[in-house]
Amino acid sequence: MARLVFLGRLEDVAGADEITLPLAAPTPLDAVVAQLPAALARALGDPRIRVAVNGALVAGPALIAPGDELAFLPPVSGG
Amino acid sequence: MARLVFLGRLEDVAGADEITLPLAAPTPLDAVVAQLPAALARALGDPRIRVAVNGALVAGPALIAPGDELAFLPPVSGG
Amino acid sequence: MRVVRLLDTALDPAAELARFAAAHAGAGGLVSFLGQVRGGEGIEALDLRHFPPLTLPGIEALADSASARWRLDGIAILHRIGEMPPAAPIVLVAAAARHRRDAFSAVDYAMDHLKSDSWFWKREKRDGAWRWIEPRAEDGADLARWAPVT
Amino acid sequence: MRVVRLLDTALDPAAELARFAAAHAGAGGLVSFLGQVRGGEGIEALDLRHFPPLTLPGIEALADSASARWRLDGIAILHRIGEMPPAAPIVLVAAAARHRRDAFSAVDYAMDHLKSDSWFWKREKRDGAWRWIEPRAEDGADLARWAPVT
Repeated sequence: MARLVFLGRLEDVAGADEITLPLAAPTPLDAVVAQLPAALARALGDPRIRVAVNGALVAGPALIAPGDELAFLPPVSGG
Repeated sequence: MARLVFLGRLEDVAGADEITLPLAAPTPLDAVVAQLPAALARALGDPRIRVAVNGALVAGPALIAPGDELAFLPPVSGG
Repeated sequence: MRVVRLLDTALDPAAELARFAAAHAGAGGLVSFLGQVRGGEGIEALDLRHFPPLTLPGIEALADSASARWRLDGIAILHRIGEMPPAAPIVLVAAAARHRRDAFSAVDYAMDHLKSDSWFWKREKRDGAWRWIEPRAEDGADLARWAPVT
Repeated sequence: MRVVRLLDTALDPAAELARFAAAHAGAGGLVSFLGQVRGGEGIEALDLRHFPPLTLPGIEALADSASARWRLDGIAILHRIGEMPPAAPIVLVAAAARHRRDAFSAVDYAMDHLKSDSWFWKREKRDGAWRWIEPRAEDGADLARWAPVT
Protein backbone atom coordinates (compact mmCIF):
# COMPACT_ATOMS: atom_id res chain seq x y z
CA MET A 1 0.00 0.00 0.00
CA ALA A 2 1.02 3.59 -0.64
CA ARG A 3 -0.87 6.69 0.37
CA LEU A 4 -1.35 9.34 -2.35
CA VAL A 5 -2.15 12.91 -1.27
CA PHE A 6 -3.56 15.51 -3.66
CA LEU A 7 -3.29 19.23 -3.00
CA GLY A 8 -5.18 22.14 -4.53
CA ARG A 9 -7.15 21.51 -7.69
CA LEU A 10 -5.70 17.96 -7.95
CA GLU A 11 -8.09 17.07 -5.13
CA ASP A 12 -11.00 17.79 -7.50
CA VAL A 13 -9.44 15.74 -10.31
CA ALA A 14 -8.78 12.81 -7.95
CA GLY A 15 -12.20 13.15 -6.34
CA ALA A 16 -10.59 12.93 -2.88
CA ASP A 17 -7.77 14.60 -0.98
CA GLU A 18 -6.09 11.24 -0.57
CA ILE A 19 -6.35 7.67 -1.79
CA THR A 20 -4.48 4.45 -1.01
CA LEU A 21 -3.07 2.28 -3.73
CA PRO A 22 -1.95 -1.34 -3.48
CA LEU A 23 1.84 -1.52 -3.73
CA ALA A 24 3.68 -4.76 -3.05
CA ALA A 25 7.23 -3.77 -3.95
CA PRO A 26 9.27 -0.61 -4.63
CA THR A 27 7.86 0.91 -7.83
CA PRO A 28 9.03 3.84 -9.99
CA LEU A 29 6.92 6.97 -9.55
CA ASP A 30 5.73 6.97 -13.17
CA ALA A 31 4.57 3.37 -12.85
CA VAL A 32 2.57 4.33 -9.77
CA VAL A 33 0.96 7.20 -11.65
CA ALA A 34 0.19 4.92 -14.60
CA GLN A 35 -2.06 2.81 -12.35
CA LEU A 36 -4.34 5.82 -11.73
CA PRO A 37 -7.44 6.75 -13.77
CA ALA A 38 -6.43 8.31 -17.08
CA ALA A 39 -7.69 11.84 -16.34
CA LEU A 40 -5.85 11.93 -13.04
CA ALA A 41 -2.66 10.45 -14.50
CA ARG A 42 -2.79 13.08 -17.24
CA ALA A 43 -3.24 15.90 -14.70
CA LEU A 44 -0.29 14.62 -12.68
CA GLY A 45 1.87 14.77 -15.82
CA ASP A 46 1.89 18.60 -15.63
CA PRO A 47 5.61 19.43 -15.26
CA ARG A 48 4.81 22.22 -12.78
CA ILE A 49 3.61 19.66 -10.23
CA ARG A 50 6.12 18.95 -7.47
CA VAL A 51 6.22 15.60 -5.72
CA ALA A 52 7.01 14.94 -2.07
CA VAL A 53 7.78 11.48 -0.74
CA ASN A 54 7.19 11.14 2.99
CA GLY A 55 7.08 14.91 3.29
CA ALA A 56 10.30 15.67 1.42
CA LEU A 57 10.35 17.12 -2.08
CA VAL A 58 11.93 14.85 -4.68
CA ALA A 59 13.39 15.86 -8.02
CA GLY A 60 13.65 13.45 -10.92
CA PRO A 61 12.71 9.76 -10.92
CA ALA A 62 11.80 8.35 -7.52
CA LEU A 63 11.18 4.83 -6.30
CA ILE A 64 8.04 4.49 -4.18
CA ALA A 65 8.16 1.85 -1.45
CA PRO A 66 5.19 0.18 0.27
CA GLY A 67 4.08 2.42 3.16
CA ASP A 68 5.31 5.63 1.51
CA GLU A 69 3.23 8.79 1.41
CA LEU A 70 3.31 10.38 -2.01
CA ALA A 71 2.07 13.99 -2.25
CA PHE A 72 1.34 15.87 -5.47
CA LEU A 73 1.73 19.64 -5.11
CA PRO A 74 0.42 21.84 -7.94
CA PRO A 75 1.54 25.48 -8.24
CA VAL A 76 0.52 27.49 -5.16
CA SER A 77 -2.25 30.03 -5.44
CA GLY A 78 -0.29 33.27 -5.39
CA GLY A 79 -1.50 36.45 -4.11
CA MET B 1 2.32 94.67 21.76
CA ALA B 2 3.28 91.64 19.67
CA ARG B 3 3.58 88.06 20.85
CA LEU B 4 6.77 86.22 19.86
CA VAL B 5 6.75 82.41 19.95
CA PHE B 6 9.95 80.34 19.92
CA LEU B 7 9.98 76.71 18.85
CA GLY B 8 12.58 74.01 19.41
CA ARG B 9 16.03 75.09 20.53
CA LEU B 10 15.08 78.77 20.07
CA GLU B 11 13.11 78.41 23.28
CA ASP B 12 16.38 77.81 25.12
CA VAL B 13 18.06 80.80 23.46
CA ALA B 14 15.08 83.04 24.28
CA GLY B 15 14.77 81.65 27.79
CA ALA B 16 11.01 81.22 27.32
CA ASP B 17 8.67 79.66 24.77
CA GLU B 18 7.06 83.05 24.22
CA ILE B 19 7.56 86.71 25.09
CA THR B 20 5.60 89.88 24.43
CA LEU B 21 7.22 92.93 22.95
CA PRO B 22 5.90 96.51 22.97
CA LEU B 23 4.86 97.47 19.44
CA ALA B 24 2.96 100.71 18.78
CA ALA B 25 2.81 100.67 14.99
CA PRO B 26 3.41 98.27 12.09
CA THR B 27 7.11 97.44 12.12
CA PRO B 28 9.28 95.49 9.67
CA LEU B 29 10.23 92.01 10.90
CA ASP B 30 13.95 92.77 10.99
CA ALA B 31 13.34 95.87 13.12
CA VAL B 32 11.33 93.72 15.55
CA VAL B 33 14.17 91.20 15.74
CA ALA B 34 16.70 94.03 16.27
CA GLN B 35 14.95 94.96 19.54
CA LEU B 36 15.71 91.52 21.01
CA PRO B 37 18.79 90.61 23.08
CA ALA B 38 21.84 90.22 20.83
CA ALA B 39 22.27 86.44 21.26
CA LEU B 40 18.63 85.81 20.41
CA ALA B 41 18.64 88.23 17.46
CA ARG B 42 21.73 86.44 16.13
CA ALA B 43 20.10 82.99 16.50
CA LEU B 44 16.99 84.25 14.66
CA GLY B 45 19.22 85.35 11.77
CA ASP B 46 19.80 81.69 10.77
CA PRO B 47 18.40 81.53 7.22
CA ARG B 48 16.92 78.07 7.89
CA ILE B 49 14.48 79.55 10.38
CA ARG B 50 10.94 79.97 9.00
CA VAL B 51 8.63 82.68 10.28
CA ALA B 52 4.87 82.46 10.74
CA VAL B 53 2.70 85.52 11.31
CA ASN B 54 -0.61 84.74 12.94
CA GLY B 55 -0.11 81.05 12.14
CA ALA B 56 0.71 81.46 8.45
CA LEU B 57 4.22 81.06 7.04
CA VAL B 58 5.64 84.20 5.47
CA ALA B 59 8.43 84.43 2.93
CA GLY B 60 10.55 87.54 2.56
CA PRO B 61 10.14 90.84 4.43
CA ALA B 62 7.01 91.07 6.56
CA LEU B 63 5.39 93.96 8.40
CA ILE B 64 4.39 93.09 11.97
CA ALA B 65 1.32 94.88 13.32
CA PRO B 66 0.39 95.40 16.96
CA GLY B 67 -1.47 92.31 18.19
CA ASP B 68 0.28 89.97 15.75
CA GLU B 69 1.68 86.59 16.79
CA LEU B 70 5.12 86.05 15.36
CA ALA B 71 6.49 82.46 15.49
CA PHE B 72 10.08 81.42 14.79
CA LEU B 73 10.36 77.85 13.52
CA PRO B 74 13.84 76.28 13.37
CA PRO B 75 14.46 73.15 11.28
CA VAL B 76 12.34 70.24 12.52
CA SER B 77 14.03 67.39 14.31
CA GLY B 78 13.99 64.71 11.65
CA GLY B 79 13.89 61.10 12.35
CA MET C 1 11.23 37.47 19.41
CA ARG C 2 10.59 35.09 16.51
CA VAL C 3 7.04 33.83 16.22
CA VAL C 4 5.87 31.53 13.41
CA ARG C 5 2.45 29.93 13.70
CA LEU C 6 -0.21 28.28 11.56
CA LEU C 7 -3.65 28.70 13.09
CA ASP C 8 -6.76 26.68 12.34
CA THR C 9 -8.91 28.96 14.51
CA ALA C 10 -9.48 32.72 14.45
CA LEU C 11 -6.45 35.01 14.36
CA ASP C 12 -6.74 38.05 16.67
CA PRO C 13 -4.44 40.65 15.08
CA ALA C 14 -4.89 43.33 17.76
CA ALA C 15 -3.96 40.98 20.58
CA GLU C 16 -1.02 39.51 18.66
CA LEU C 17 0.32 42.95 17.72
CA ALA C 18 -0.05 44.23 21.27
CA ARG C 19 1.97 41.24 22.48
CA PHE C 20 4.63 41.74 19.81
CA ALA C 21 4.88 45.50 20.48
CA ALA C 22 5.22 44.88 24.22
CA ALA C 23 8.05 42.42 23.57
CA HIS C 24 9.84 45.04 21.45
CA ALA C 25 9.11 48.15 23.46
CA GLY C 26 12.54 49.63 22.82
CA ALA C 27 12.71 48.80 19.12
CA GLY C 28 11.87 52.21 17.71
CA GLY C 29 9.79 50.95 14.79
CA LEU C 30 7.31 48.18 14.19
CA VAL C 31 5.77 47.49 10.79
CA SER C 32 2.89 45.12 10.31
CA PHE C 33 0.80 43.74 7.48
CA LEU C 34 -2.65 42.33 8.06
CA GLY C 35 -4.35 40.46 5.25
CA GLN C 36 -8.07 39.86 5.43
CA VAL C 37 -10.45 37.83 3.27
CA ARG C 38 -11.74 40.21 0.63
CA GLY C 39 -15.44 40.86 0.54
CA GLY C 40 -17.69 41.64 -2.38
CA GLU C 41 -17.97 39.98 -5.81
CA GLY C 42 -20.18 37.27 -4.34
CA ILE C 43 -17.39 35.79 -2.21
CA GLU C 44 -18.86 33.68 0.58
CA ALA C 45 -15.77 31.99 1.98
CA LEU C 46 -12.10 31.31 1.49
CA ASP C 47 -10.52 27.93 2.20
CA LEU C 48 -6.79 27.73 2.75
CA ARG C 49 -5.13 24.33 2.43
CA HIS C 50 -1.58 23.49 3.34
CA PHE C 51 0.77 20.51 3.30
CA PRO C 52 1.93 20.06 6.89
CA PRO C 53 5.38 18.57 6.22
CA LEU C 54 6.38 21.58 4.10
CA THR C 55 4.21 24.61 4.92
CA LEU C 56 5.30 25.49 8.44
CA PRO C 57 9.00 24.63 7.86
CA GLY C 58 8.86 26.83 4.75
CA ILE C 59 7.52 29.78 6.74
CA GLU C 60 10.11 29.23 9.46
CA ALA C 61 12.81 29.36 6.79
CA LEU C 62 11.23 32.58 5.45
CA ALA C 63 11.36 34.20 8.90
CA ASP C 64 15.01 33.19 9.19
CA SER C 65 15.83 34.53 5.76
CA ALA C 66 14.17 37.90 6.50
CA SER C 67 16.09 38.08 9.78
CA ALA C 68 19.33 37.39 7.92
CA ARG C 69 18.72 40.06 5.26
CA TRP C 70 17.75 42.95 7.57
CA ARG C 71 18.64 44.09 11.07
CA LEU C 72 15.55 43.08 12.97
CA ASP C 73 14.83 42.92 16.66
CA GLY C 74 12.05 40.47 15.98
CA ILE C 75 9.68 39.02 13.41
CA ALA C 76 6.27 37.39 13.66
CA ILE C 77 4.45 35.48 10.92
CA LEU C 78 1.00 34.13 11.76
CA HIS C 79 -1.06 32.48 9.05
CA ARG C 80 -4.54 31.03 9.06
CA ILE C 81 -5.47 27.72 7.47
CA GLY C 82 -8.96 26.35 6.91
CA GLU C 83 -12.22 27.98 5.96
CA MET C 84 -12.85 31.69 6.66
CA PRO C 85 -15.69 34.13 6.02
CA PRO C 86 -15.14 37.50 4.27
CA ALA C 87 -13.22 40.03 6.40
CA ALA C 88 -11.59 37.33 8.54
CA PRO C 89 -7.87 37.91 9.18
CA ILE C 90 -5.74 35.51 7.10
CA VAL C 91 -2.19 36.61 7.76
CA LEU C 92 -0.32 38.89 10.12
CA VAL C 93 3.34 39.71 9.58
CA ALA C 94 5.16 42.06 11.93
CA ALA C 95 8.78 43.14 12.16
CA ALA C 96 10.45 45.27 14.81
CA ALA C 97 13.67 47.12 14.08
CA ARG C 98 15.71 50.06 15.26
CA HIS C 99 15.51 51.59 11.76
CA ARG C 100 12.11 51.65 10.15
CA ARG C 101 13.37 50.88 6.63
CA ASP C 102 14.56 47.44 7.81
CA ALA C 103 11.14 46.66 9.26
CA PHE C 104 9.30 47.85 6.11
CA SER C 105 11.52 45.77 3.83
CA ALA C 106 11.28 42.63 5.95
CA VAL C 107 7.47 42.69 6.04
CA ASP C 108 7.19 43.49 2.32
CA TYR C 109 9.63 40.63 1.52
CA ALA C 110 7.83 38.17 3.78
CA MET C 111 4.45 39.01 2.21
CA ASP C 112 5.72 38.56 -1.36
CA HIS C 113 7.09 35.15 -0.42
CA LEU C 114 4.08 34.08 1.63
CA LYS C 115 1.76 34.94 -1.24
CA SER C 116 3.68 33.36 -4.10
CA ASP C 117 6.29 31.04 -2.70
CA SER C 118 4.67 29.24 0.23
CA TRP C 119 2.81 25.96 0.30
CA PHE C 120 -0.75 27.22 0.39
CA TRP C 121 -3.61 26.42 -1.92
CA LYS C 122 -6.69 28.59 -1.83
CA ARG C 123 -10.20 28.12 -3.02
CA GLU C 124 -13.03 30.61 -3.01
CA LYS C 125 -16.70 29.96 -2.60
CA ARG C 126 -18.82 32.21 -4.81
CA ASP C 127 -22.52 31.77 -5.26
CA GLY C 128 -22.31 28.36 -3.63
CA ALA C 129 -19.52 26.96 -5.81
CA TRP C 130 -15.89 26.39 -4.81
CA ARG C 131 -13.16 27.37 -7.26
CA TRP C 132 -9.39 26.95 -6.84
CA ILE C 133 -7.30 30.12 -7.18
CA GLU C 134 -4.50 29.85 -9.72
CA PRO C 135 -1.13 31.64 -9.60
CA ARG C 136 -1.11 35.19 -11.01
CA ALA C 137 1.33 36.58 -13.58
CA GLU C 138 2.44 39.30 -11.13
CA ASP C 139 3.66 36.77 -8.56
CA GLY C 140 6.92 36.15 -10.38
CA ALA C 141 7.49 39.90 -10.66
CA ASP C 142 6.86 40.30 -6.93
CA LEU C 143 9.49 37.70 -6.10
CA ALA C 144 11.97 39.08 -8.63
CA ARG C 145 12.10 42.32 -6.58
CA TRP C 146 14.24 40.46 -4.04
CA ALA C 147 17.66 39.58 -5.42
CA PRO C 148 19.07 36.38 -3.98
CA VAL C 149 21.62 36.92 -1.23
CA THR C 150 24.91 35.67 -2.61
CA MET D 1 -11.86 56.25 6.65
CA ARG D 2 -9.45 59.15 7.11
CA VAL D 3 -8.24 59.70 10.64
CA VAL D 4 -5.72 62.40 11.57
CA ARG D 5 -5.18 63.15 15.25
CA LEU D 6 -2.65 64.78 17.56
CA LEU D 7 -2.84 63.29 21.05
CA ASP D 8 -1.52 64.80 24.25
CA THR D 9 -2.36 61.66 26.22
CA ALA D 10 -1.37 58.01 25.72
CA LEU D 11 -1.85 56.47 22.29
CA ASP D 12 -3.27 52.92 22.36
CA PRO D 13 -2.05 51.36 19.10
CA ALA D 14 -3.83 48.01 19.51
CA ALA D 15 -7.22 49.64 20.07
CA GLU D 16 -6.70 52.12 17.22
CA LEU D 17 -5.60 49.40 14.81
CA ALA D 18 -8.50 47.15 15.76
CA ARG D 19 -10.88 50.04 15.04
CA PHE D 20 -9.20 50.82 11.72
CA ALA D 21 -9.15 47.15 10.65
CA ALA D 22 -12.83 46.79 11.54
CA ALA D 23 -13.66 49.83 9.42
CA HIS D 24 -11.79 48.29 6.47
CA ALA D 25 -12.79 44.68 6.83
CA GLY D 26 -13.03 44.14 3.09
CA ALA D 27 -9.84 45.95 2.15
CA GLY D 28 -7.60 42.96 1.62
CA GLY D 29 -4.47 44.52 3.08
CA LEU D 30 -3.64 46.79 5.96
CA VAL D 31 -0.12 48.06 6.64
CA SER D 32 0.81 49.86 9.81
CA PHE D 33 3.83 51.52 11.33
CA LEU D 34 4.16 52.02 15.05
CA GLY D 35 6.95 54.21 16.37
CA GLN D 36 7.90 54.00 20.02
CA VAL D 37 10.27 56.05 22.17
CA ARG D 38 13.61 54.28 22.00
CA GLY D 39 15.04 52.97 25.21
CA GLY D 40 18.65 52.60 26.28
CA GLU D 41 21.56 55.06 26.06
CA GLY D 42 20.41 56.78 29.24
CA ILE D 43 17.22 58.13 27.64
CA GLU D 44 14.72 59.07 30.33
CA ALA D 45 12.06 60.90 28.32
CA LEU D 46 11.16 62.37 24.96
CA ASP D 47 9.31 65.67 24.61
CA LEU D 48 7.53 66.43 21.38
CA ARG D 49 6.60 70.04 20.69
CA HIS D 50 4.41 71.28 17.87
CA PHE D 51 3.08 74.57 16.49
CA PRO D 52 -0.70 74.23 16.53
CA PRO D 53 -1.52 76.49 13.55
CA LEU D 54 0.70 74.42 11.23
CA THR D 55 1.27 70.93 12.66
CA LEU D 56 -2.17 69.34 12.37
CA PRO D 57 -3.04 71.02 9.04
CA GLY D 58 0.32 69.78 7.72
CA ILE D 59 -0.48 66.19 8.70
CA GLU D 60 -3.95 66.48 7.20
CA ALA D 61 -2.36 67.61 3.94
CA LEU D 62 0.04 64.64 4.17
CA ALA D 63 -2.87 62.20 4.56
CA ASP D 64 -4.55 63.77 1.53
CA SER D 65 -1.38 63.62 -0.52
CA ALA D 66 -0.84 59.91 0.31
CA SER D 67 -4.47 59.23 -0.62
CA ALA D 68 -3.97 61.02 -3.93
CA ARG D 69 -0.77 59.11 -4.81
CA TRP D 70 -2.01 55.58 -4.07
CA ARG D 71 -5.30 53.72 -4.25
CA LEU D 72 -6.24 53.55 -0.61
CA ASP D 73 -9.43 52.56 1.11
CA GLY D 74 -8.36 54.51 4.16
CA ILE D 75 -5.50 56.10 6.03
CA ALA D 76 -4.92 56.90 9.69
CA ILE D 77 -2.18 59.08 11.15
CA LEU D 78 -2.08 59.44 14.92
CA HIS D 79 0.78 61.35 16.52
CA ARG D 80 1.63 62.04 20.12
CA ILE D 81 2.75 65.41 21.44
CA GLY D 82 4.15 66.18 24.90
CA GLU D 83 6.42 64.26 27.20
CA MET D 84 6.72 60.46 26.98
CA PRO D 85 8.73 57.78 28.77
CA PRO D 86 10.84 55.19 26.88
CA ALA D 87 8.74 52.58 25.00
CA ALA D 88 5.69 54.87 24.81
CA PRO D 89 3.99 54.87 21.39
CA ILE D 90 4.72 58.11 19.50
CA VAL D 91 3.16 57.58 16.11
CA LEU D 92 0.83 55.15 14.41
CA VAL D 93 0.27 55.24 10.66
CA ALA D 94 -2.04 52.75 8.98
CA ALA D 95 -3.24 52.38 5.41
CA ALA D 96 -5.82 49.99 4.01
CA ALA D 97 -5.85 49.08 0.35
CA ARG D 98 -7.03 46.42 -2.03
CA HIS D 99 -3.44 45.87 -3.20
CA ARG D 100 -0.81 45.58 -0.53
CA ARG D 101 1.87 47.52 -2.44
CA ASP D 102 -0.30 50.66 -2.28
CA ALA D 103 -0.65 50.32 1.48
CA PHE D 104 3.10 49.70 1.99
CA SER D 105 4.05 52.72 -0.11
CA ALA D 106 1.55 55.06 1.54
CA VAL D 107 2.75 54.22 5.07
CA ASP D 108 6.42 54.43 4.09
CA TYR D 109 5.80 57.82 2.40
CA ALA D 110 3.82 59.16 5.35
CA MET D 111 6.55 58.13 7.80
CA ASP D 112 9.34 59.78 5.78
CA HIS D 113 7.34 63.01 5.70
CA LEU D 114 6.23 62.87 9.31
CA LYS D 115 9.80 62.39 10.44
CA SER D 116 11.50 65.03 8.32
CA ASP D 117 8.90 67.35 6.90
CA SER D 118 6.35 67.93 9.68
CA TRP D 119 6.27 70.64 12.32
CA PHE D 120 7.60 68.73 15.30
CA TRP D 121 10.54 69.56 17.52
CA LYS D 122 11.90 66.88 19.81
CA ARG D 123 14.08 66.99 22.86
CA GLU D 124 15.47 64.08 24.78
CA LYS D 125 16.19 63.86 28.47
CA ARG D 126 19.38 61.94 29.22
CA ASP D 127 20.93 61.75 32.63
CA GLY D 128 18.69 64.57 33.81
CA ALA D 129 19.50 67.02 31.01
CA TRP D 130 17.26 67.98 28.09
CA ARG D 131 18.81 68.26 24.62
CA TRP D 132 17.09 69.27 21.35
CA ILE D 133 17.34 66.78 18.50
CA GLU D 134 18.71 68.28 15.27
CA PRO D 135 17.83 67.19 11.72
CA ARG D 136 19.81 64.24 10.37
CA ALA D 137 21.65 64.08 7.05
CA GLU D 138 19.55 61.07 5.96
CA ASP D 139 16.29 62.99 6.22
CA GLY D 140 16.77 64.72 2.86
CA ALA D 141 17.58 61.37 1.24
CA ASP D 142 14.43 59.85 2.74
CA LEU D 143 12.27 62.60 1.23
CA ALA D 144 14.06 62.46 -2.12
CA ARG D 145 12.77 58.88 -2.55
CA TRP D 146 9.35 60.35 -3.34
CA ALA D 147 9.33 62.22 -6.64
CA PRO D 148 6.88 65.11 -6.71
CA VAL D 149 3.62 64.35 -8.46
CA THR D 150 3.56 66.54 -11.57
